[in-house]
Amino acid sequence: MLVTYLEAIRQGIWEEMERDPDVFLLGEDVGVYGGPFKISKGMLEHFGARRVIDTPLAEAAIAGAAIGAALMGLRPIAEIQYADFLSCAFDQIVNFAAKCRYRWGAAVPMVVRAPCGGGVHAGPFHSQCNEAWFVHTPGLKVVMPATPHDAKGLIKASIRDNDPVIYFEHKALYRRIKQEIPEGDYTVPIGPAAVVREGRDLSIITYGAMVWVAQEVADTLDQEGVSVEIVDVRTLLPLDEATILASVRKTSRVLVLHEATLTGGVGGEIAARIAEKAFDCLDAPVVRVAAPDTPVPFSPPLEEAFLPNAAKVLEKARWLLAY
Amino acid sequence: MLVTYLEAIRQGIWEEMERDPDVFLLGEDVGVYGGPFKISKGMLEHFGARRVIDTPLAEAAIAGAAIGAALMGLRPIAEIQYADFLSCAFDQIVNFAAKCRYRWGAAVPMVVRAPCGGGVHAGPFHSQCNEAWFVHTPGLKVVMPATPHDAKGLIKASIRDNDPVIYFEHKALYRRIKQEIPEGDYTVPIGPAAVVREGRDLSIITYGAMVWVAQEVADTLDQEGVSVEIVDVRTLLPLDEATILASVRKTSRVLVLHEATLTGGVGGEIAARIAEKAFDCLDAPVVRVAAPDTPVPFSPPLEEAFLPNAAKVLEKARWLLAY
Amino acid sequence: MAAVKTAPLPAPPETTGTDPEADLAWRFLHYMFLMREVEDRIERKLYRQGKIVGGVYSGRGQEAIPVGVGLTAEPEDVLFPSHRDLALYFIRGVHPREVFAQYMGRVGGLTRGKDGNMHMGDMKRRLVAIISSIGASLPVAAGAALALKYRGSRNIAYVFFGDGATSRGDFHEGINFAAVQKLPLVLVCNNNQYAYSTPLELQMACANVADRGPGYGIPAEIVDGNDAFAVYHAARRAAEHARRGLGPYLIECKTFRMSGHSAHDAAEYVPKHLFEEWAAKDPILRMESLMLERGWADRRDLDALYASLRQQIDEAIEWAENSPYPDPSELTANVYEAS
Amino acid sequence: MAAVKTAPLPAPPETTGTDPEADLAWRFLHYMFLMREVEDRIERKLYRQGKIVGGVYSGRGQEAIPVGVGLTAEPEDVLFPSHRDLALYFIRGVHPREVFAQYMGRVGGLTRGKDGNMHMGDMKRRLVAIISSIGASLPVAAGAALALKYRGSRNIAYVFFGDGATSRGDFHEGINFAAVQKLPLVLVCNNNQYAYSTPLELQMACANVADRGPGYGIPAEIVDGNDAFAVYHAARRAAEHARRGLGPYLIECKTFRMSGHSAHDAAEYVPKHLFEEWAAKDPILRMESLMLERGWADRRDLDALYASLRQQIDEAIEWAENSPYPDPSELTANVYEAS
Ligand SMILES: Cc1ncc(C[n+]2csc(CCOP(=O)(O)OP(=O)(O)O)c2C)c(N)n1
Ligand SMILES: Cc1ncc(C[n+]2csc(CCOP(=O)(O)OP(=O)(O)O)c2C)c(N)n1
Ligand SMILES: [Mg+2]
Ligand SMILES: [Mg+2]
Repeated sequence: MLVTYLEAIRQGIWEEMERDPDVFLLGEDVGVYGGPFKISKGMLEHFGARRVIDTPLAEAAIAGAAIGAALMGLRPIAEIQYADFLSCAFDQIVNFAAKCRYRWGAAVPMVVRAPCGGGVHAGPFHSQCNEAWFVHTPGLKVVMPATPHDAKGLIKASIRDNDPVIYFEHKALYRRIKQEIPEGDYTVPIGPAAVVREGRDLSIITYGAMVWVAQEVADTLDQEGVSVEIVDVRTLLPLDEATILASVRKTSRVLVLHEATLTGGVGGEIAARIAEKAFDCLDAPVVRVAAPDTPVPFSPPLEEAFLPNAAKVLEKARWLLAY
Repeated sequence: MLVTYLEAIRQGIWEEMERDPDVFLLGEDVGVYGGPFKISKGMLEHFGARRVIDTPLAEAAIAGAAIGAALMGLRPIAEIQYADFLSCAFDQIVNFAAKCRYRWGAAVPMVVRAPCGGGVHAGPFHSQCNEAWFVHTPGLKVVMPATPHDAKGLIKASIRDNDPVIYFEHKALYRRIKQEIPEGDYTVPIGPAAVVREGRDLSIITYGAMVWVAQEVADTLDQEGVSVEIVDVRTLLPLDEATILASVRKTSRVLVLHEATLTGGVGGEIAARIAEKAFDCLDAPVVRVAAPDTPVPFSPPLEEAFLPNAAKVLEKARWLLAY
Repeated sequence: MAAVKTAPLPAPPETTGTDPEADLAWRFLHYMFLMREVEDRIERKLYRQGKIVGGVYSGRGQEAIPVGVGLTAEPEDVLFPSHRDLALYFIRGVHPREVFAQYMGRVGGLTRGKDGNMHMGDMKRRLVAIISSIGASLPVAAGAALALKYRGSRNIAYVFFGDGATSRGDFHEGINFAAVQKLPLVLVCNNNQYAYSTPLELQMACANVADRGPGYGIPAEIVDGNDAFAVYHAARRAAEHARRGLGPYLIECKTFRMSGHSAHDAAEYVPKHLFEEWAAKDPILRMESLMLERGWADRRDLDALYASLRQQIDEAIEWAENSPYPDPSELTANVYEAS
Repeated sequence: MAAVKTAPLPAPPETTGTDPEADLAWRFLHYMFLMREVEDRIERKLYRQGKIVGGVYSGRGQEAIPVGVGLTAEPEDVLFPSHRDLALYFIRGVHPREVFAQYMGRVGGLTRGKDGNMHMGDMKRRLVAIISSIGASLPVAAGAALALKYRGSRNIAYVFFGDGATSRGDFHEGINFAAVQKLPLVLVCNNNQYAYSTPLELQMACANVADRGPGYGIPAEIVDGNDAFAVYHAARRAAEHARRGLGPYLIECKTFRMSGHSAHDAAEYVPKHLFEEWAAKDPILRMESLMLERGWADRRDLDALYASLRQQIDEAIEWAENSPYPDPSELTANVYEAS
């Protein structure tokens, strides 16, 4: 079945709601409007207002209500309209949801869905990649699929998971990426990274929309006889260190790539683990490519300069290969 | 003048309020009570309720009001009672304060003071070190002093700075650490790290309360003939990469240490920069010591197991030296 | 005169009388005294002896609120206590042993030492632990109420909070969401007139928390928070409203915090006369007087009850002191579901 | 009959009449039409031509609110527009050129392309840019009002927001703080009955936003948001209240969003009859009728005004299209103060 990234998420939610009557969706404009990206189009009609809840404009209420319902054994999917507004529900997520199990053994099986990322000229507040905040919050799980296959498999795994999961979906991929996926039910487990391209000479460790940039780079280098391995991390917390390290041990050269701004990004964590645990295999410095440390600018030439792209990655990759 | 860390902060604020009538303090219980740690004791009496404002229990209001006052040219110092509650003001800080200058050239000269850190048996919500969230937010500056000298100098520099500064003060140092500091006015510039101990064999890059743990470790190793250099980063954003790299180039072995939990912590950023930019000088892997990825536990044996201490650092340091 | 049998903790005494009001009074007194005594031991004895880990927040003087409200709850109703509602735990069958152990950071505590003091909960008993962030419980309680409605249950949720909490965005978002969705939620504000050192007039510009009810389109009533009967009857009205599917209902209990904010706070910012005035309205003394006056008890009955509870508390403390500290190996357990 | 002189943008026309009401009507009409026309060009022409970058939010049908309120403000008062208050910018002297350039991501825009659409501000003109997070302006506006009070100024702050914003915690925290501190803040809610696709009954369980005033201890009044005169007079009362040190004052302007949420939204969730009903209450048509009726203008005067504004708008668009995109080198500028 050939589906878009968006359709894959939609299918995953739909099937889980069919499968388990405890799964429900809440968020702003998810009902009659079907959500700003139409992820939940038709769900209100099909599942009814009990299970597709249009909330007031209040992210702390959305996250908090999801926590309360999850404590009671339901499986809420809370949609935050843009990942940028996760900051409006921040305390509920990082202090309430993340710490219940550790403190008093209470499970919070909720999913927070958050469309993230730039490239659609949406400016500083509709483009951020803020996954690093949550990766630094023990008790949460954090995923970010790059493909329709993983988007569907990971949303299902997230819904079935008994811990709070922040599910980042990259809005620039929604309609841009299509892929054949299996019919019907399957999951992609939370945890394992995927080696999405095997190679010998250089590893690119990345996730989200940047997986496609990495593929572009790998295609180019392939024509020059350089073989690039790409690891799509997929789950950012917990991090699949083993797969990342195995790739680095194999290629001895590594470039860590993400769309989020550089300083304090998840790339630092990945690079640090490599520098500590694969030190002996490294033939060159661990290089990161990420957005510069600025808010996401609005105007196209600025946003283009901001976002990592194939040219920028190629330059660093060549430097690394020549090292 | 011999002062505690707490007294140093207090003096810095007091002197700045005397110096500049635009400087004022707002927060919960900062007035008649003098704040939960007595930082602002006597300030209400001296400066009056106009400049020492007891607010309702509302962190978004505190941060937001500080932003608004700062936009108008005042220099608010917003006290968040515990750093753990920064998450209640998160959107105001990361989306409003951090991005005004970049977006439309408006200066937000505010300071957010936040007592952080564990070691006082205060449990999961009065002990966190959450500086990494802010270090990943371009537009903010982030400082965390380790000594009374820096505490006073940095609070003054923060108040005079024309950008929003998150000033983390470690509550376990308040009354524990005393130091001779100069009489009267001085500042410690935001930006430069300090080499607080010179050494040849191993660099420990750290900040906050862990500077004192590093000193303990250095003392111990000194007796074994090993010379440890300690870099107190002090300003976490912008990061003084040059001083850190210079130390690593000198010693060729580096241990990054912080109290915050490991994954996604600032140590990852520091380690990644070292692994990229001082790769050729490294004689051993870049090692991090940090708290494990759990909430901060309450009971003393658990909290002790949680917090990095000299024994844990020594173990890693010895491993590194033997590498 | 009712003859008191000392029930094993934490069950309340039963009376041999047939007067349901007398029965209720005995239950009120039992739980109020139990809460008072347990908190007194913690704050005034164990804390000073250095046996308590971390901070101590007591509900002294406010016991009528958790007791009056708590006794209206059905077993499957969900409770979200604040940090001054200890009696709710006893009503739900938590043993004082577990409370002392919790305050001492022992494995016998409800969180096995992972968290402390009033940060305790147990979903099996439908008790949800607060987090420190004041007011954060409100949206979560709305979510629990949503789950009850979702499942078509007749049960409801109760959430407790102070006057300070009413200034938080979470208070507003939680109530508004519950009101719009007509969720079965009873909102119980203990207006003890201070939030830490902050008096009401620096917290809000309206006279009563209940003045906010109309802005959410929900009923709100003010009740004497030091009168367990008054609280109880208001809570019954609220619970019935919620159970009938009419949505949230706010009760503002006027009371006073007869202590510092926490054990280390001498509350010098509180005018002395306020403590004196409110001491006269003590909910336990008032209940005693009523019971004596109505002939539901005589002095000896009361003394017998107190003596029995005190003895059981002594034993509970001993038990807690013998409960071990958690093993450091537990540090990394339970961050996630064990796989 | 008043003879209209076409003032250079953005100043309003002057009338030769001596009737201050007629003067005001002309000013209302000037700014309302200017806003309408600029937004129509953006949404219905430039957006469809692919010349606009990013989203477009228009205040069609709501123009009486920013105009009626904005004309009560003194130059040193601080304005916090929402995303449907374009007229405030014109009143503060922002040129339509800058607005078109802003929407096109050019350096001629108020943010030099760093941000887009209604995210624009300029402290020299005491205009504070919104961030996207709806409602976030309220605490910040309280802070600006605090600064004015701190400095003993007679000036005040005005903050604008929609019905959806009233559900945010920031709304609550900001108003409550301002009320407690009696800050000089005028709160202007444009209740256009939708927040994106969400109708009022899913946003709040009370009938009016103004019902929340008493819960903050502040006056709140409801006004016909499509009547510029009514809005103006309410804003005068509010501003005077604030200027006299009596604290915040809330005005709820009942209106309707005569568009989708943004240019890409066909608003199919809005019952058609509502658009029809509200079209009849259009604030510009109403102002025209009044002016004709009272003899403050005749058709030709109006047409002359419109023609003149349209021509200036044509020129402004041309100017904006000639404004360059920012150079990529500006990307990293201004994250911090240049040192
Ligand atoms: C969000 C947040 N801010 C600040 C604090 C610190 N703090 C703990 S209790 C308290 C006062 C609470 O007042 P109130 O809600 O009236 O409850 P009370 O203690 O009076 O029962 C404060 C300020 C906190 N726990 N959470
Ligand atoms: C905190 C937050 N959540 C969600 C959004 C997405 N969003 C943008 S405008 C809007 C509706 C705003 O409604 P209202 O406040 O009534 O203003 P209106 O657009 O009707 O003028 C929403 C949900 C946002 N910008 N900010
Ligand atoms: Mg209180
Ligand atoms: Mg609206």
